[in-house]
Amino acid sequence: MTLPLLLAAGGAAAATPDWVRLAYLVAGICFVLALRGLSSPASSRRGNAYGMAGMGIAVVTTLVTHDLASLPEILVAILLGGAIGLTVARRIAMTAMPQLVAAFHSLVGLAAVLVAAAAFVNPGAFGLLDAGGQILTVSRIEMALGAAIGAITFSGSVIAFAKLNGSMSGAPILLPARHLINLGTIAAIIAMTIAFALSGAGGAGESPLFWIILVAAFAVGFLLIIPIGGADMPVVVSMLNSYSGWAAAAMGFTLGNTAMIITGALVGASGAILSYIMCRAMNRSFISVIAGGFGQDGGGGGDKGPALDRPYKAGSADDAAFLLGQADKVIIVPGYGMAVAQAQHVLREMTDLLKGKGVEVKFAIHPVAGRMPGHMNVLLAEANVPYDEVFELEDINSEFAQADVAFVIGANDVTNPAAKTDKSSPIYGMPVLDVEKARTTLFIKRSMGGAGYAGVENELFYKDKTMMLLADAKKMVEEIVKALD
Amino acid sequence: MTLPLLLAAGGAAAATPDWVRLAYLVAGICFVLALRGLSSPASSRRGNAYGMAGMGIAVVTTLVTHDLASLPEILVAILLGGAIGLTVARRIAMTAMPQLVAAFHSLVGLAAVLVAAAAFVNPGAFGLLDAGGQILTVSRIEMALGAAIGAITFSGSVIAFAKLNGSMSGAPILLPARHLINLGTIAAIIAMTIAFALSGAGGAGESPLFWIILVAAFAVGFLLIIPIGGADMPVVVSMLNSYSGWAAAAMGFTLGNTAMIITGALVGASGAILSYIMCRAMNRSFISVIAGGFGQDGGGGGDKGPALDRPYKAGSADDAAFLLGQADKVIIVPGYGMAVAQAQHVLREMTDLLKGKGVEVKFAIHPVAGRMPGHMNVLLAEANVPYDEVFELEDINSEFAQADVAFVIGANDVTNPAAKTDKSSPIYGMPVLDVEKARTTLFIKRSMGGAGYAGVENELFYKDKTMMLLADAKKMVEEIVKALD
Amino acid sequence: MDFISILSIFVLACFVGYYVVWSVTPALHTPLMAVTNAISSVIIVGALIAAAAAGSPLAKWLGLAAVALASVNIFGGFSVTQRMLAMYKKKERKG
Amino acid sequence: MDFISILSIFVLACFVGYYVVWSVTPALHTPLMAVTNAISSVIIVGALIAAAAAGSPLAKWLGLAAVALASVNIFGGFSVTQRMLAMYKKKERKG
Ligand SMILES: NC(=O)c1ccc[n+]([C@@H]2O[C@H](COP(=O)([O-])OP(=O)(O)OC[C@H]3O[C@@H](n4cnc5c(N)ncnc54)[C@H](OP(=O)(O)O)[C@@H]3O)[C@@H](O)[C@H]2O)c1
Ligand SMILES: NC(=O)c1ccc[n+]([C@@H]2O[C@H](COP(=O)([O-])OP(=O)(O)OC[C@H]3O[C@@H](n4cnc5c(N)ncnc54)[C@H](OP(=O)(O)O)[C@@H]3O)[C@@H](O)[C@H]2O)c1
Repeated sequence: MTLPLLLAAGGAAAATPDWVRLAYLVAGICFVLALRGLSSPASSRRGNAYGMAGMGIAVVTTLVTHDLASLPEILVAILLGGAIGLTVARRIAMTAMPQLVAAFHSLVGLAAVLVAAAAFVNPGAFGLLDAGGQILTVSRIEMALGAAIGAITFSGSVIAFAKLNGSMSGAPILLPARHLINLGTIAAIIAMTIAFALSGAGGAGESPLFWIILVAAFAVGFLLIIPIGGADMPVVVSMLNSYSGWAAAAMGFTLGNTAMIITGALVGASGAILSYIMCRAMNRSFISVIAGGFGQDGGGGGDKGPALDRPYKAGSADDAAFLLGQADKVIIVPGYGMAVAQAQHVLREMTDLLKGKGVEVKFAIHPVAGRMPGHMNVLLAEANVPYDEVFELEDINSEFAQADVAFVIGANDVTNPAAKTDKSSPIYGMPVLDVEKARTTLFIKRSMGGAGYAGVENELFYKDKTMMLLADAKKMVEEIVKALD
Repeated sequence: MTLPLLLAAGGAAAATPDWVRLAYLVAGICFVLALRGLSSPASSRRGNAYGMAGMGIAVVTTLVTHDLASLPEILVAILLGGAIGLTVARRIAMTAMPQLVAAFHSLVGLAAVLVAAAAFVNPGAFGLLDAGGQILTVSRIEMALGAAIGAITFSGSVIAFAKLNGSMSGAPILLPARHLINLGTIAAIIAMTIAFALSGAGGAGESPLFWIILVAAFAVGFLLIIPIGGADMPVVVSMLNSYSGWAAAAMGFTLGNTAMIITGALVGASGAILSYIMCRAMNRSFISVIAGGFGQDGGGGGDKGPALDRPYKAGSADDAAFLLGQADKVIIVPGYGMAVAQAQHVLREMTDLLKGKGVEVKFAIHPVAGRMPGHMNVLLAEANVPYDEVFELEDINSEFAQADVAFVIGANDVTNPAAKTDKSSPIYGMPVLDVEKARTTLFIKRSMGGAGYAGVENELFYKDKTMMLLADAKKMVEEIVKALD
Repeated sequence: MDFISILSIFVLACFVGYYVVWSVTPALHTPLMAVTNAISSVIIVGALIAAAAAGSPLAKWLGLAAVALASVNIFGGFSVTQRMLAMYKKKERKG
Repeated sequence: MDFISILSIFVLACFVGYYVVWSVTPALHTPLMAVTNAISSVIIVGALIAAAAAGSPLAKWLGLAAVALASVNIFGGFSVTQRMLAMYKKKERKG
């Protein structure tokens, strides 16, 4: 495609008044400031306010500068959507965050599809027509790509939601020849997009290719995500997030809209970086995640994994309470099991009691503890644990050697020393928390049989200085609290 | 000024072909990558290559797209300038970096003045004329501001160079009522700029106001910097750097040139951030630096400062060699005196000998050790000290407690505990290196009388576990090397 | 806006995105996911254009549906983020 | 390029500048000063325009002088930076 051709894309938008373009720029900058605020909890609330302001500016500017044939309907749509959104946001449990993000995500995808379809049906409203009354070639490409990415995001996120929410089994569903089918469908979409772009001869709304692309894309989203295990869903959600960002940026090119371009770049970068962080912390390649088949069950269920009859030291809540009460320094390592059991509140009570007895208590968070980035931090924050008692892996790992008790609650993989020593282990190379350096290590889990997300045996359970507390995390901590009182 | 008026500014540049604008964008991105490379020594050389590539792209693009009435002269100018630049860059001693930066800096300022003057004399070549053949109002403003900032940068940097180079005394020269004079002149420049902008009636080249603004700006640069002490010059140079960045950005607005805009923002940010870092590390406000009168002598000369007859423990090179040779762990703290004495090479020899004896040696660098940011790092790198043995304050400060010897060579203020304890001290609040926590502290300086840059007494000199090695740093270390051999 | 300007803005925005996301503290990665979700609903701009335009009823209803979906996300996303962020507290008022 | 496009580019470039400079390691602050010096000589673009234009001999000579000054800076700045950076080495080949 030559430059002059591409250049024509912005033709219509060039007529936009200056103040409007300035407003969209300001909206984009507000979004930058929204993410910037997240660099510390203290500034984060102001950041969120910037985000809302930016969205307000973008919406109002658009409403004011377009002809408002259907203002009442629009207001109804906003109010309806807003009411649903607010209700969901207020009611949702913090432990359900991964699902919620996936669900919201599917909505963005679907909205993108609808906008692309609307642009295809009524290109004149978007200023996408050339002199001959046909949709510009470049707009066709952007439109088809926008619709396809939106559709993939939608159906992919729906599956991710279902797997995370337990509405469907998290087990990977492996079709035969799935890689071939997927690659074939994607190739077909690309070919059809090119054909659609070159089909300038048909008037607006006439080519059925657009709709065929859409259906194929919905199918691809479904096929791509189905074979990926439930526990890998956070990486998938983040990846889809990134895609949808690039799709928004593409639409920004079409409309010459700075706010969309900036948002697209921000969201695209955010999704990509979070996927990268997760993959790196799990020491897996992005390709291996996407190829699927890993991570048997998002719930870390109790009936799979190794169940050898090896000796281990079991303890009761009273034993644990005694050890904790005697300690000078306790480091708590929460994991996915704490989230499942919703044990964060009672855990906070326990730490308050310990602090009352003069015990120094700190929390150690592994970058991929739980099932989404920052998962543990949100839950602890919900339970009113001050964030300055919560430490990242690099900042606290050297302190285990000085701790009397490492209190591991529902975490497994993130403490597994096999990651340091066993080259054949699937988690080899992942950084782990050195809980075994503490004088005593306590593990709360429901059974010796249940493995973690990676499905590998943890040698620490059988060490002399380890004590296993086998029960649901919430119940166990409640009993410890009673014993401490 | 209304938006449509401002909008007209880019009118001429809008005719630029697309590939040219793309080329300037690429050049700008190259400059971003050049600075990005400096995030680690390993990537820094590639970064510098990006910078050169970007400059090459910008120059070639400009040459190719303008009518070349005087190509031979231009080539001669480039070759001449380039030859001088290369010669200076090859010959300069690393200890003279602060001066060199100031000198190069004055050249940028002067070049900006010349370009602004050329644009004023021949506005047509820059596309700055309106329909009536007059210079656009907005271009007048940008031109006058560009010239003024350039002139201030030039004369300010010349003074900074002279003070840093020792060509003139570093002592602040305090004119009576200087704040009044400066503010008055600056106000006059602003007033004249407005008058110049509104003087649309006179044809191009006719208004003498432009030249008056220029002369006044040269004077301001001179007057502003004269009262600032020699040792504050690095902050000044960095500040002028920032200004010249914003001036380049302003010119980028005039010419609609992306490379200039991006460069301007980068350089502007860099200068501002480095000034901020220096001021913060010295715990002084930017205003107090600019107001001047601080920092008596850039050379930290030997005849000023406190010269009490207090008892102290003096040592010889043999004593030092004995202590160092017996140690398990030595931390070396270099300061301005090491730079003055050019002792870095022999210091490296000394550390090699110590390492040969099995002593662990590390370097601790205070953020404002020496006289410019990163000063010590460059000198140590010059002497082939590997950069992974050189640590920042935050990373090493806790290690002094485990060190047997803290070897302070030509540093003073950056070790002064008064910064932690004495609220009345001018350096109170500045973070310092905890050299007194080491088992023994050795100080190399020329005399007990000579104070550091801040001119305050250092109580550590009189402590029991301190040993003073009074001599030129280079000579002293040479003798220690002999004693160790 | 012409293509080169848009491209310039896009390229610089990618740099900004890269840096700004890396500067987010890991403890706030979950709110980050929620807020990027909310701001990516800026495609509501496109939905509003479609919904507001006269001419094609089909496009209008597609647009209105998109407005509603995006609104769920905007209101839901920002308010759930706010709810999360309100929970991050410093030491002082511990229980 | 129109004013709003330029302004957008400038604003985003300021963000990029802010982040990119903060990410420079303190050990390389001296090379940073040298290299910003070199790249700020991009005003040579303006100097070349003045020098290349026919019409005003005065403007031409002003331009040529600016070209020469900026060239000192470009060649000097990049090469002194390169010289400095070449000195930063890792452990391996210590003396
Ligand atoms: N955070 C992320 O972004 C992310 C993303 C994708 C994947 N992952 C992966 O997720 C894993 C996270 O590691 P993790 O240590 O937090 O979790 P984990 O390794 O999955 O272990 C969870 C542990 O909690 C126990 N558990 C489950 N429900 C429980 C309950 N109600 N009460 C008490 N214990 C319960 C399980 O044992 P029982 O079944 O015996 O109770 C298991 O030992 C890593 O492998 C990581 O790679 C994380
Ligand atoms: N790095 C920056 O960016 C920057 C910028 C602006 C200001 N500053 C300021 O500069 C100061 C830097 O602190 P610093 O500890 O490095 O230096 P300092 O406090 O200025 O002390 C220098 C010491 O070196 C000694 N000395 C000078 N020449 C010597 C020679 N030839 N041989 C041996 N010793 C010699 C001096 O004592 P004798 O005279 O007795 O020998 C003095 O004790 C700070 O106050 C900082 O705020 C730094």
